[in-house]
Amino acid sequence: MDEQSLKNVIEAALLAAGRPVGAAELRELFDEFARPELAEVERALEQLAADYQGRGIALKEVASGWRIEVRAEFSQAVSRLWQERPAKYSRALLETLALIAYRQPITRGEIEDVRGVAVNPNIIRTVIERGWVRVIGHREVPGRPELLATTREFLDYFGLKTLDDLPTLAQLKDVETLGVQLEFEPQAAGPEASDVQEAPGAEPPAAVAGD
Amino acid sequence: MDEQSLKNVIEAALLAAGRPVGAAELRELFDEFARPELAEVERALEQLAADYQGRGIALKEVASGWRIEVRAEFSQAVSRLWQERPAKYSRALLETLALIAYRQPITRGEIEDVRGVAVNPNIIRTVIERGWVRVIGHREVPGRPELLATTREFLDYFGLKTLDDLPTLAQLKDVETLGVQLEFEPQAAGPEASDVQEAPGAEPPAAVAGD
Amino acid sequence: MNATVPPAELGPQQHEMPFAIVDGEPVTEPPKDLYIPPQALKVFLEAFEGPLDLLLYLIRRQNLDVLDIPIAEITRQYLEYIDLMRDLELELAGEYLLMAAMLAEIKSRMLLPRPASDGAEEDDPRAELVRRLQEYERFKRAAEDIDHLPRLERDVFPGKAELVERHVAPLLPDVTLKEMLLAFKDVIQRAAMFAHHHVQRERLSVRQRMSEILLHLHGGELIDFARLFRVEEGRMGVTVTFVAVLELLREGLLDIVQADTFAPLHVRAAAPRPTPAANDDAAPAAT
Repeated sequence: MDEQSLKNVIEAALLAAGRPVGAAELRELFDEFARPELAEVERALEQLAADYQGRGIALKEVASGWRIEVRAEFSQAVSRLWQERPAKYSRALLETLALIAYRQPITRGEIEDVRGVAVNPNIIRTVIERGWVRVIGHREVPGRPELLATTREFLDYFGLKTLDDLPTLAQLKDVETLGVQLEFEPQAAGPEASDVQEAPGAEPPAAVAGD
Repeated sequence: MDEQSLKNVIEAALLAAGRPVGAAELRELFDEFARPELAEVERALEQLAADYQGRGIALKEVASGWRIEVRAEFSQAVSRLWQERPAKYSRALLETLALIAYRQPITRGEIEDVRGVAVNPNIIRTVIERGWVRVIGHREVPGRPELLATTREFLDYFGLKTLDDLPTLAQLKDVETLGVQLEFEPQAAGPEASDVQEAPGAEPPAAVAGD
Repeated sequence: MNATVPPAELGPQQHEMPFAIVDGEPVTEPPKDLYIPPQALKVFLEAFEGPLDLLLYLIRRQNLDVLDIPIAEITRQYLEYIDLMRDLELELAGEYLLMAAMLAEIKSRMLLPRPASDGAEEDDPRAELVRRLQEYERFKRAAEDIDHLPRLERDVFPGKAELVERHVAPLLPDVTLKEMLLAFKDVIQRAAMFAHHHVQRERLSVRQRMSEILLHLHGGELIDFARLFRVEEGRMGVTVTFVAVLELLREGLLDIVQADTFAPLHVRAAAPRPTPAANDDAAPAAT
């Protein structure tokens, strides 16, 4: 058996196995009349490892044999194959975010007053980490609670130029019909879309804000 | 991104995924600022396929995308890695599957009409559990029977890109010519002809009785 | 297989019996006295996928064409197999008996003399059977074809490489503006804030400007009051800023400082007020 065929069988077997395979077991894959020596198998493995230099994969010897791995430098990109669809944000988060947008600057206590329930600190942390909300000061009352306000990123994400593009409370009463109309709007040209004024409830651009 | 890195990420991803991956999904693996065009991904796939010439593996496109598989000439050696024989499927299951594949969407009753026997519910369950078949609706007739269709996994499993890649279904002969005595099958000319002659359509092939 | 004396109950049909492969070779010429073990026969008969399959076998075995079935002969052979299945106590699907009845009916119709006048138009009584046989045979072939396709697990082995380190950065949920607005509408309705019509008239740009000014003052330094205004924003912008400053003052978030009469006005974030020593009191009282 020539070297190339030997390497080919070994490569095919290591990739198909889905587990590490030892040199002796690799040798057993060949028909008796064509079975290579163990040393030949080992030499082929070395050559295969050399072939994989500068490639997306690498040949590595672990306790139970040889296996082909994704090179560490590519694992970040490859990991995206398993990126899960995210869970939806809770109702509580959306209400909190809306209150910060409409009533800013606002403290957590004031949000709680309107919502009638305690605001989970995780919610505030989530919207801050997302870049939509930030602390812009403290209210000078006992406890100096943080004052929360929306950010430029918040406006960008929702395709708004200014907070004035949000519907007024009066318009909000008809938000269902508002939304129906909006779904027929042509997709806004870009994040800075100038027609946002006409469409105060425009759907945000599909793209996820950079993280 | 240079061509080699592009190929490397694609190779690593296809080998890590454990399932076929489409060109669009491969493209999404790259950071936004370094994301290649779809055409570049496709070119890289072509190059990868060319790189694999004369190697132990091959790049193949199936219904849900691209996968790297062992070249047919090495599959026998590689199959020695596993002790168990692969599952065999009964004729009843294969005939049912063929009817669903060629006649979809189809109800169980329609399958029974063609096969002339009741379909064992286990067969339907098996093909659904294997992910080859799914219920895509109901026929609006009394009883609202389920409409069955094949999935992309079915095509993937059998190495097909689309349903059009299924072997051509034999032509129906004209019933008008009824009464015309034909000595032999006209289609007995193909490469499979020899088996047919020995046991003309007689299944099980083991049983050919003389008169 | 050993040749022995045939059991009496199988005697009459014996020359018809097919049997299984022996040492990989199909046996086509059975010696007259060859004994077929009932198990082998059973396996053979059980292998039929129903009456159409059995009929196709009978037709093919004699190299006959589906389009020209000698119906009397085929019916006779079919019934013999049915009897055999019964004798072997095979589970006989009702479809086999249905087919027997159909064959008998076709046979009787073919025996009847056809009227000379409209004979040309009359369908061959076998037509429906032929159609079904052909249709079934197509899919029987298709099933074999599918079985021959190279398939995963048996013929095709996909390549897999180990991904040692998986970093899964979770994607963040998307939110539509509409979702947020609906949530806001609910919370406002719950809080019965629609009643306050001054809220309805409130310009959100004032709120936004309030946030911007506060952010500007976040460092704590004094800022020239005039620098809060931008001429290029026009009268509307200036008004918004002015209302925002007044609102910040009203809410106690901003101090205006003037060192002297007619000296420039300065603004700064409200200074911390003296708080009670016991900070515990500052916590909102829970009830």
